[in-house]
Amino acid sequence: MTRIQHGRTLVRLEETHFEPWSELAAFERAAALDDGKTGAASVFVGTMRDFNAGDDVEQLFLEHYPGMTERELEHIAAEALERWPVNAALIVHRVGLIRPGDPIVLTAAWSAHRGAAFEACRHLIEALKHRAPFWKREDLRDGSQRWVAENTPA
Amino acid sequence: MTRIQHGRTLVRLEETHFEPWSELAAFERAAALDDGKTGAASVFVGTMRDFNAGDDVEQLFLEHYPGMTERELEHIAAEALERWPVNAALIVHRVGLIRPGDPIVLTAAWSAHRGAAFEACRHLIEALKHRAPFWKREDLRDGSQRWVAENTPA
Amino acid sequence: MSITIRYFASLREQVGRGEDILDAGDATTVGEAWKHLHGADMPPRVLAAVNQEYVAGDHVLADGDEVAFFPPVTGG
Amino acid sequence: MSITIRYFASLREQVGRGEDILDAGDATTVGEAWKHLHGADMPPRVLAAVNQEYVAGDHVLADGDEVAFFPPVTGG
Repeated sequence: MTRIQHGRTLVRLEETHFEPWSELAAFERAAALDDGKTGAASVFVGTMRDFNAGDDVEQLFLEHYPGMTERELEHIAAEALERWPVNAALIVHRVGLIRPGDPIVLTAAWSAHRGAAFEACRHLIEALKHRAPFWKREDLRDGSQRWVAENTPA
Repeated sequence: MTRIQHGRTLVRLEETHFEPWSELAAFERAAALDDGKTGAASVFVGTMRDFNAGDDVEQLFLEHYPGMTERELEHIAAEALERWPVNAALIVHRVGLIRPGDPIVLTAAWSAHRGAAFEACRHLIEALKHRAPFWKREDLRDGSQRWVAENTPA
Repeated sequence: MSITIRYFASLREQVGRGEDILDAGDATTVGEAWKHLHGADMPPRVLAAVNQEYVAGDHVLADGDEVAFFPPVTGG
Repeated sequence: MSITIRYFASLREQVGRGEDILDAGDATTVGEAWKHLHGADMPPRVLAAVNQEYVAGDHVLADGDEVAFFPPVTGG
Protein backbone atom coordinates (compact mmCIF):
# COMPACT_ATOMS: atom_id res chain seq x y z
CA MET A 1 0.00 0.00 0.00
CA THR A 2 1.42 3.34 -1.07
CA ARG A 3 -0.21 6.42 0.37
CA ILE A 4 0.48 10.01 -0.62
CA GLN A 5 -1.52 12.76 1.04
CA HIS A 6 -1.10 16.46 0.31
CA GLY A 7 -3.64 18.63 2.08
CA ARG A 8 -6.96 17.42 0.72
CA THR A 9 -5.72 15.10 -2.00
CA LEU A 10 -5.04 11.43 -1.41
CA VAL A 11 -3.60 8.99 -3.91
CA ARG A 12 -3.21 5.33 -2.99
CA LEU A 13 -2.29 2.01 -4.58
CA GLU A 14 -3.85 -1.09 -3.02
CA GLU A 15 -2.26 -4.53 -3.31
CA THR A 16 -5.33 -6.33 -1.97
CA HIS A 17 -9.12 -6.02 -2.22
CA PHE A 18 -10.52 -2.66 -1.10
CA GLU A 19 -14.04 -1.42 -0.35
CA PRO A 20 -14.71 1.86 -2.19
CA TRP A 21 -17.57 2.95 0.08
CA SER A 22 -15.49 2.41 3.24
CA GLU A 23 -12.58 4.32 1.67
CA LEU A 24 -14.91 7.24 0.97
CA ALA A 25 -16.29 7.28 4.51
CA ALA A 26 -12.76 7.18 5.97
CA PHE A 27 -11.44 9.90 3.64
CA GLU A 28 -14.38 12.22 4.38
CA ARG A 29 -13.73 11.84 8.12
CA ALA A 30 -9.96 12.36 7.73
CA ALA A 31 -10.37 15.41 5.47
CA ALA A 32 -13.22 16.86 7.59
CA LEU A 33 -15.50 17.06 4.53
CA ASP A 34 -18.64 17.09 6.69
CA ASP A 35 -17.83 20.69 7.67
CA GLY A 36 -20.84 22.25 5.91
CA LYS A 37 -18.66 23.88 3.20
CA THR A 38 -18.59 21.17 0.57
CA GLY A 39 -22.09 20.56 -0.80
CA ALA A 40 -21.32 18.12 -3.62
CA ALA A 41 -19.35 14.92 -4.12
CA SER A 42 -18.95 13.03 -7.39
CA VAL A 43 -17.56 9.51 -7.31
CA PHE A 44 -16.53 6.95 -9.92
CA VAL A 45 -15.87 3.26 -9.20
CA GLY A 46 -14.55 0.88 -11.84
CA THR A 47 -14.88 -2.84 -11.13
CA MET A 48 -13.52 -5.86 -12.96
CA ARG A 49 -15.84 -7.39 -15.55
CA ASP A 50 -15.71 -11.12 -16.26
CA PHE A 51 -15.84 -10.54 -20.03
CA ASN A 52 -13.94 -8.49 -22.62
CA ALA A 53 -13.94 -8.55 -26.42
CA GLY A 54 -16.23 -11.61 -26.36
CA ASP A 55 -14.05 -13.74 -24.06
CA ASP A 56 -14.44 -14.95 -20.48
CA VAL A 57 -11.80 -13.37 -18.26
CA GLU A 58 -10.88 -15.37 -15.16
CA GLN A 59 -8.56 -12.84 -13.55
CA LEU A 60 -6.67 -9.67 -14.29
CA PHE A 61 -3.06 -8.86 -13.49
CA LEU A 62 -2.43 -5.15 -13.02
CA GLU A 63 1.18 -4.12 -13.53
CA HIS A 64 2.38 -0.60 -12.73
CA TYR A 65 5.57 1.48 -12.68
CA PRO A 66 6.26 1.98 -8.95
CA GLY A 67 7.12 5.59 -8.25
CA MET A 68 6.01 7.03 -11.58
CA THR A 69 2.44 5.78 -11.09
CA GLU A 70 2.05 7.55 -7.75
CA ARG A 71 3.69 10.69 -9.15
CA GLU A 72 1.38 10.77 -12.18
CA LEU A 73 -1.71 10.22 -10.00
CA GLU A 74 -0.58 13.08 -7.76
CA HIS A 75 -0.24 15.33 -10.83
CA ILE A 76 -3.76 14.38 -11.90
CA ALA A 77 -5.27 15.04 -8.45
CA ALA A 78 -3.45 18.39 -8.23
CA GLU A 79 -4.76 19.35 -11.69
CA ALA A 80 -8.34 18.74 -10.55
CA LEU A 81 -7.83 21.17 -7.65
CA GLU A 82 -6.23 23.76 -9.95
CA ARG A 83 -8.77 23.61 -12.78
CA TRP A 84 -12.05 23.39 -10.84
CA PRO A 85 -13.25 24.91 -7.53
CA VAL A 86 -12.67 21.58 -5.83
CA ASN A 87 -11.96 21.11 -2.10
CA ALA A 88 -10.64 17.57 -2.18
CA ALA A 89 -9.76 14.71 -4.52
CA LEU A 90 -9.24 11.00 -3.92
CA ILE A 91 -7.76 8.32 -6.19
CA VAL A 92 -7.42 4.68 -5.14
CA HIS A 93 -6.22 2.02 -7.61
CA ARG A 94 -5.64 -1.72 -7.28
CA VAL A 95 -2.46 -3.42 -8.45
CA GLY A 96 -1.63 -7.14 -8.69
CA LEU A 97 -4.10 -9.98 -9.24
CA ILE A 98 -7.77 -8.99 -9.45
CA ARG A 99 -10.91 -11.16 -9.65
CA PRO A 100 -14.22 -10.41 -11.43
CA GLY A 101 -16.41 -8.08 -9.37
CA ASP A 102 -13.41 -6.61 -7.49
CA PRO A 103 -13.06 -2.83 -7.48
CA ILE A 104 -10.12 -1.65 -9.64
CA VAL A 105 -10.31 2.12 -9.31
CA LEU A 106 -12.03 4.77 -7.23
CA THR A 107 -11.95 8.49 -8.06
CA ALA A 108 -13.81 11.20 -6.16
CA ALA A 109 -14.01 15.00 -6.10
CA TRP A 110 -15.68 17.30 -3.54
CA SER A 111 -16.85 20.83 -4.31
CA ALA A 112 -19.37 23.50 -3.29
CA HIS A 113 -21.06 22.97 -6.69
CA ARG A 114 -22.21 19.82 -8.44
CA GLY A 115 -21.01 20.82 -11.93
CA ALA A 116 -17.44 21.23 -10.70
CA ALA A 117 -17.59 17.97 -8.72
CA PHE A 118 -18.81 15.98 -11.76
CA GLU A 119 -16.28 17.52 -14.16
CA ALA A 120 -13.35 17.12 -11.79
CA CYS A 121 -14.25 13.49 -11.03
CA ARG A 122 -14.56 12.76 -14.75
CA HIS A 123 -11.17 14.38 -15.30
CA LEU A 124 -9.60 12.19 -12.61
CA ILE A 125 -10.69 8.95 -14.26
CA GLU A 126 -10.10 10.07 -17.87
CA ALA A 127 -6.61 11.42 -17.12
CA LEU A 128 -5.79 8.28 -15.13
CA LYS A 129 -6.83 6.07 -18.05
CA HIS A 130 -4.77 8.11 -20.52
CA ARG A 131 -1.64 8.83 -18.50
CA ALA A 132 -1.14 6.74 -15.35
CA PRO A 133 1.33 3.90 -16.03
CA PHE A 134 -0.81 0.83 -15.36
CA TRP A 135 -1.10 -2.16 -17.68
CA LYS A 136 -3.75 -4.89 -17.63
CA ARG A 137 -3.04 -8.48 -18.52
CA GLU A 138 -6.11 -10.69 -18.91
CA ASP A 139 -5.92 -14.33 -17.89
CA LEU A 140 -8.67 -16.02 -19.91
CA ARG A 141 -10.74 -19.00 -18.87
CA ASP A 142 -9.13 -21.07 -21.66
CA GLY A 143 -5.72 -20.69 -19.95
CA SER A 144 -4.26 -18.09 -22.33
CA GLN A 145 -3.00 -14.64 -21.34
CA ARG A 146 -3.08 -11.34 -23.24
CA TRP A 147 -2.18 -7.73 -22.58
CA VAL A 148 -4.98 -5.22 -23.11
CA ALA A 149 -3.85 -3.14 -26.12
CA GLU A 150 -5.41 0.18 -25.14
CA ASN A 151 -8.24 1.78 -23.20
CA THR A 152 -11.62 2.47 -24.79
CA PRO A 153 -12.54 6.18 -25.24
CA ALA A 154 -15.40 5.96 -22.72
CA MET B 1 -39.17 5.99 5.03
CA THR B 2 -40.77 5.31 1.66
CA ARG B 3 -39.15 2.61 -0.44
CA ILE B 4 -40.00 1.76 -4.01
CA GLN B 5 -38.00 -0.95 -5.73
CA HIS B 6 -38.54 -2.09 -9.32
CA GLY B 7 -35.99 -4.60 -10.48
CA ARG B 8 -32.74 -2.72 -10.30
CA THR B 9 -34.05 0.74 -9.48
CA LEU B 10 -34.57 1.94 -5.93
CA VAL B 11 -36.07 5.25 -4.89
CA ARG B 12 -36.29 6.19 -1.21
CA LEU B 13 -37.19 9.12 1.01
CA GLU B 14 -35.45 9.28 4.38
CA GLU B 15 -36.93 11.13 7.36
CA THR B 16 -33.73 10.90 9.40
CA HIS B 17 -29.96 11.09 8.79
CA PHE B 18 -28.64 8.55 6.28
CA GLU B 19 -25.11 7.43 5.37
CA PRO B 20 -24.65 7.51 1.56
CA TRP B 21 -21.71 5.09 1.52
CA SER B 22 -23.59 2.51 3.61
CA GLU B 23 -26.64 2.88 1.34
CA LEU B 24 -24.45 2.18 -1.68
CA ALA B 25 -22.88 -0.91 -0.12
CA ALA B 26 -26.32 -2.26 0.86
CA PHE B 27 -27.86 -1.55 -2.57
CA GLU B 28 -24.97 -3.21 -4.41
CA ARG B 29 -25.39 -6.33 -2.27
CA ALA B 30 -29.18 -6.37 -2.69
CA ALA B 31 -29.01 -5.81 -6.47
CA ALA B 32 -26.09 -8.27 -6.91
CA LEU B 33 -24.01 -5.59 -8.67
CA ASP B 34 -20.76 -7.41 -7.83
CA ASP B 35 -21.60 -10.00 -10.49
CA GLY B 36 -18.77 -9.09 -12.87
CA LYS B 37 -21.13 -7.57 -15.47
CA THR B 38 -21.27 -3.97 -14.34
CA GLY B 39 -17.83 -2.37 -14.63
CA ALA B 40 -18.67 1.24 -13.78
CA ALA B 41 -20.57 3.14 -11.10
CA SER B 42 -21.07 6.91 -10.97
CA VAL B 43 -22.34 8.46 -7.75
CA PHE B 44 -23.42 11.92 -6.68
CA VAL B 45 -23.92 13.03 -3.07
CA GLY B 46 -25.31 16.44 -2.14
CA THR B 47 -24.83 17.60 1.45
CA MET B 48 -26.19 20.60 3.31
CA ARG B 49 -23.97 23.70 3.33
CA ASP B 50 -24.01 26.09 6.27
CA PHE B 51 -24.09 29.14 3.97
CA ASN B 52 -26.20 30.37 1.03
CA ALA B 53 -26.41 33.76 -0.70
CA GLY B 54 -24.03 35.25 1.87
CA ASP B 55 -26.01 34.16 4.96
CA ASP B 56 -25.37 31.59 7.70
CA VAL B 57 -27.93 28.79 7.51
CA GLU B 58 -28.62 26.99 10.79
CA GLN B 59 -30.93 24.30 9.46
CA LEU B 60 -32.95 23.37 6.42
CA PHE B 61 -36.54 22.18 6.29
CA LEU B 62 -37.27 19.97 3.29
CA GLU B 63 -40.94 19.81 2.35
CA HIS B 64 -42.21 17.40 -0.31
CA TYR B 65 -45.46 16.25 -1.93
CA PRO B 66 -45.98 12.74 -0.56
CA GLY B 67 -46.92 10.37 -3.35
CA MET B 68 -46.03 12.66 -6.27
CA THR B 69 -42.40 12.92 -5.13
CA GLU B 70 -41.89 9.16 -5.12
CA ARG B 71 -43.71 8.85 -8.45
CA GLU B 72 -41.56 11.53 -10.10
CA LEU B 73 -38.34 9.96 -8.75
CA GLU B 74 -39.46 6.61 -10.15
CA HIS B 75 -40.04 8.22 -13.56
CA ILE B 76 -36.53 9.73 -13.42
CA ALA B 77 -34.86 6.43 -12.45
CA ALA B 78 -36.78 4.58 -15.18
CA GLU B 79 -35.69 7.20 -17.76
CA ALA B 80 -32.04 6.61 -16.87
CA LEU B 81 -32.48 2.89 -17.60
CA GLU B 82 -34.27 3.63 -20.89
CA ARG B 83 -31.89 6.28 -22.24
CA TRP B 84 -28.50 4.78 -21.32
CA PRO B 85 -27.17 1.19 -21.16
CA VAL B 86 -27.55 1.26 -17.39
CA ASN B 87 -28.01 -1.82 -15.17
CA ALA B 88 -29.24 -0.11 -12.03
CA ALA B 89 -30.14 3.28 -10.57
CA LEU B 90 -30.51 4.48 -6.99
CA ILE B 91 -32.02 7.72 -5.62
CA VAL B 92 -32.18 8.52 -1.89
CA HIS B 93 -33.44 11.92 -0.66
CA ARG B 94 -33.87 13.39 2.81
CA VAL B 95 -37.05 15.13 3.93
CA GLY B 96 -37.77 17.10 7.13
CA LEU B 97 -35.24 19.01 9.25
CA ILE B 98 -31.62 18.83 8.07
CA ARG B 99 -28.43 20.14 9.71
CA PRO B 100 -25.24 21.45 8.01
CA GLY B 101 -23.02 18.61 6.81
CA ASP B 102 -25.95 16.16 6.59
CA PRO B 103 -26.44 14.33 3.28
CA ILE B 104 -29.52 15.57 1.39
CA VAL B 105 -29.45 13.50 -1.79
CA LEU B 106 -27.69 10.46 -3.23
CA THR B 107 -27.96 9.41 -6.89
CA ALA B 108 -26.08 6.52 -8.49
CA ALA B 109 -26.00 4.65 -11.80
CA TRP B 110 -24.26 1.38 -12.71
CA SER B 111 -23.26 0.40 -16.25
CA ALA B 112 -20.78 -1.67 -18.24
CA HIS B 113 -19.26 1.63 -19.48
CA ARG B 114 -18.10 4.71 -17.61
CA GLY B 115 -19.53 7.25 -20.08
CA ALA B 116 -23.05 5.85 -19.65
CA ALA B 117 -22.67 5.68 -15.86
CA PHE B 118 -21.56 9.33 -15.62
CA GLU B 119 -24.26 10.63 -17.97
CA ALA B 120 -27.05 8.64 -16.33
CA CYS B 121 -25.98 9.73 -12.82
CA ARG B 122 -25.86 13.35 -13.97
CA HIS B 123 -29.33 12.96 -15.46
CA LEU B 124 -30.68 11.58 -12.17
CA ILE B 125 -29.56 14.62 -10.16
CA GLU B 126 -30.40 17.23 -12.82
CA ALA B 127 -33.88 15.83 -13.45
CA LEU B 128 -34.48 15.53 -9.70
CA LYS B 129 -33.53 19.19 -9.20
CA HIS B 130 -35.78 20.33 -12.04
CA ARG B 131 -38.83 18.11 -11.55
CA ALA B 132 -39.09 16.33 -8.20
CA PRO B 133 -41.50 18.20 -5.88
CA PHE B 134 -39.21 19.13 -2.99
CA TRP B 135 -38.94 22.61 -1.48
CA LYS B 136 -36.20 23.94 0.79
CA ARG B 137 -36.84 26.41 3.58
CA GLU B 138 -33.73 27.92 5.15
CA ASP B 139 -33.74 28.75 8.86
CA LEU B 140 -31.06 31.42 9.23
CA ARG B 141 -28.85 31.99 12.23
CA ASP B 142 -30.54 35.38 12.81
CA GLY B 143 -33.85 33.59 13.47
CA SER B 144 -35.52 34.39 10.13
CA GLN B 145 -36.84 31.83 7.65
CA ARG B 146 -36.96 31.94 3.86
CA TRP B 147 -37.94 29.59 1.04
CA VAL B 148 -35.26 28.95 -1.58
CA ALA B 149 -36.63 30.56 -4.77
CA GLU B 150 -35.12 28.17 -7.31
CA ASN B 151 -32.27 25.78 -7.95
CA THR B 152 -29.00 26.97 -9.50
CA PRO B 153 -28.23 25.64 -13.03
CA ALA B 154 -25.22 23.61 -11.80
CA MET C 1 -68.83 16.70 -7.95
CA SER C 2 -65.80 18.08 -6.14
CA ILE C 3 -62.09 18.70 -6.71
CA THR C 4 -59.41 18.92 -4.02
CA ILE C 5 -56.84 21.70 -4.44
CA ARG C 6 -53.53 21.49 -2.53
CA TYR C 7 -50.87 24.15 -2.03
CA PHE C 8 -47.24 23.60 -1.07
CA ALA C 9 -44.29 25.47 0.44
CA SER C 10 -44.15 29.27 -0.08
CA LEU C 11 -47.36 29.18 -2.14
CA ARG C 12 -49.25 27.60 0.78
CA GLU C 13 -47.99 30.42 3.01
CA GLN C 14 -49.01 33.08 0.47
CA VAL C 15 -52.47 31.55 0.01
CA GLY C 16 -52.77 31.17 3.77
CA ARG C 17 -54.11 27.59 3.71
CA GLY C 18 -53.03 24.14 2.53
CA GLU C 19 -56.23 23.06 0.79
CA ASP C 20 -59.34 24.23 -1.04
CA ILE C 21 -62.35 22.24 -2.17
CA LEU C 22 -63.87 23.33 -5.44
CA ASP C 23 -67.17 22.38 -7.03
CA ALA C 24 -66.23 21.09 -10.45
CA GLY C 25 -69.04 23.10 -12.05
CA ASP C 26 -66.96 26.19 -11.25
CA ALA C 27 -64.02 25.25 -13.45
CA THR C 28 -63.29 22.94 -16.38
CA THR C 29 -59.51 23.44 -16.54
CA VAL C 30 -56.64 23.82 -14.06
CA GLY C 31 -56.17 27.47 -15.08
CA GLU C 32 -59.86 28.21 -14.57
CA ALA C 33 -59.76 26.59 -11.14
CA TRP C 34 -56.93 28.93 -10.11
CA LYS C 35 -58.79 31.95 -11.53
CA HIS C 36 -62.01 31.00 -9.76
CA LEU C 37 -60.26 30.62 -6.40
CA HIS C 38 -57.81 33.55 -6.60
CA GLY C 39 -59.51 36.07 -8.92
CA ALA C 40 -56.58 36.35 -11.33
CA ASP C 41 -54.69 34.36 -13.96
CA MET C 42 -52.38 31.60 -12.72
CA PRO C 43 -48.92 33.22 -12.32
CA PRO C 44 -46.34 31.84 -14.79
CA ARG C 45 -44.06 30.62 -11.98
CA VAL C 46 -46.77 28.48 -10.38
CA LEU C 47 -46.56 24.79 -11.31
CA ALA C 48 -49.59 22.52 -11.45
CA ALA C 49 -50.14 18.78 -11.07
CA VAL C 50 -53.29 16.70 -11.40
CA ASN C 51 -53.38 13.35 -9.65
CA GLN C 52 -49.66 13.77 -8.95
CA GLU C 53 -48.55 14.29 -12.56
CA TYR C 54 -47.43 17.65 -13.99
CA VAL C 55 -50.03 19.31 -16.25
CA ALA C 56 -50.38 22.59 -18.17
CA GLY C 57 -53.03 25.21 -17.33
CA ASP C 58 -55.41 23.98 -20.04
CA HIS C 59 -55.64 20.46 -18.56
CA VAL C 60 -59.33 19.51 -18.25
CA LEU C 61 -60.50 18.51 -14.77
CA ALA C 62 -62.61 15.50 -13.84
CA ASP C 63 -64.63 14.68 -10.75
CA GLY C 64 -62.50 13.63 -7.80
CA ASP C 65 -59.25 15.02 -9.25
CA GLU C 66 -56.49 16.05 -6.86
CA VAL C 67 -55.02 19.32 -8.12
CA ALA C 68 -51.79 20.72 -6.67
CA PHE C 69 -50.29 24.18 -7.11
CA PHE C 70 -46.72 24.84 -6.05
CA PRO C 71 -43.65 27.08 -6.60
CA PRO C 72 -40.49 26.05 -8.53
CA VAL C 73 -39.02 22.93 -6.96
CA THR C 74 -35.75 23.23 -5.01
CA GLY C 75 -34.75 19.69 -4.01
CA GLY C 76 -31.42 17.93 -4.38
CA MET D 1 28.51 7.40 -17.09
CA SER D 2 25.55 5.04 -17.29
CA ILE D 3 21.83 5.11 -17.91
CA THR D 4 19.29 2.55 -16.70
CA ILE D 5 16.61 1.52 -19.21
CA ARG D 6 13.43 -0.17 -17.95
CA TYR D 7 10.71 -1.98 -19.93
CA PHE D 8 7.15 -2.68 -18.78
CA ALA D 9 4.24 -5.02 -19.56
CA SER D 10 3.97 -6.37 -23.15
CA LEU D 11 7.05 -4.41 -24.21
CA ARG D 12 9.14 -6.14 -21.52
CA GLU D 13 7.92 -9.48 -22.88
CA GLN D 14 8.75 -8.49 -26.47
CA VAL D 15 12.22 -7.24 -25.53
CA GLY D 16 12.76 -10.36 -23.42
CA ARG D 17 14.16 -8.54 -20.37
CA GLY D 18 13.13 -5.90 -17.84
CA GLU D 19 16.24 -3.75 -17.90
CA ASP D 20 19.23 -2.58 -19.94
CA ILE D 21 22.22 -0.56 -18.85
CA LEU D 22 23.53 1.86 -21.45
CA ASP D 23 26.76 3.81 -21.52
CA ALA D 24 25.68 7.40 -21.95
CA GLY D 25 28.34 7.95 -24.59
CA ASP D 26 26.26 5.71 -26.85
CA ALA D 27 23.21 8.00 -26.96
CA THR D 28 22.38 11.63 -26.28
CA THR D 29 18.56 11.41 -26.60
CA VAL D 30 15.84 8.94 -25.63
CA GLY D 31 15.21 8.08 -29.29
CA GLU D 32 18.91 7.41 -29.88
CA ALA D 33 19.03 5.18 -26.80
CA TRP D 34 16.19 3.04 -28.27
CA LYS D 35 17.88 2.91 -31.66
CA HIS D 36 21.23 1.92 -30.17
CA LEU D 37 19.67 -0.90 -28.14
CA HIS D 38 17.15 -2.19 -30.69
CA GLY D 39 18.65 -1.29 -34.06
CA ALA D 40 15.58 0.59 -35.33
CA ASP D 41 13.59 3.78 -34.74
CA MET D 42 11.44 3.91 -31.61
CA PRO D 43 7.95 2.68 -32.68
CA PRO D 44 5.27 5.41 -32.50
CA ARG D 45 3.18 3.45 -29.99
CA VAL D 46 6.05 3.14 -27.50
CA LEU D 47 5.88 5.72 -24.67
CA ALA D 48 8.98 7.02 -22.89
CA ALA D 49 9.64 8.48 -19.45
CA VAL D 50 12.84 9.88 -17.96
CA ASN D 51 13.12 9.95 -14.18
CA GLN D 52 9.43 9.00 -14.02
CA GLU D 53 8.10 11.90 -16.13
CA TYR D 54 6.80 11.50 -19.71
CA VAL D 55 9.23 12.79 -22.37
CA ALA D 56 9.40 12.94 -26.17
CA GLY D 57 12.01 11.04 -28.21
CA ASP D 58 14.28 14.08 -28.54
CA HIS D 59 14.68 14.48 -24.77
CA VAL D 60 18.42 14.77 -23.96
CA LEU D 61 19.80 12.22 -21.50
CA ALA D 62 22.03 12.93 -18.50
CA ASP D 63 24.25 10.68 -16.42
CA GLY D 64 22.30 8.52 -13.98
CA ASP D 65 18.94 9.01 -15.74
CA GLU D 66 16.30 6.32 -15.37
CA VAL D 67 14.67 5.81 -18.77
CA ALA D 68 11.47 3.76 -19.14
CA PHE D 69 9.85 2.45 -22.32
CA PHE D 70 6.34 1.06 -22.22
CA PRO D 71 3.20 0.39 -24.30
CA PRO D 72 -0.04 2.45 -24.13
CA VAL D 73 -1.34 2.50 -20.57
CA THR D 74 -4.50 0.54 -19.73
CA GLY D 75 -5.34 1.29 -16.11
CA GLY D 76 -8.64 2.34 -14.53
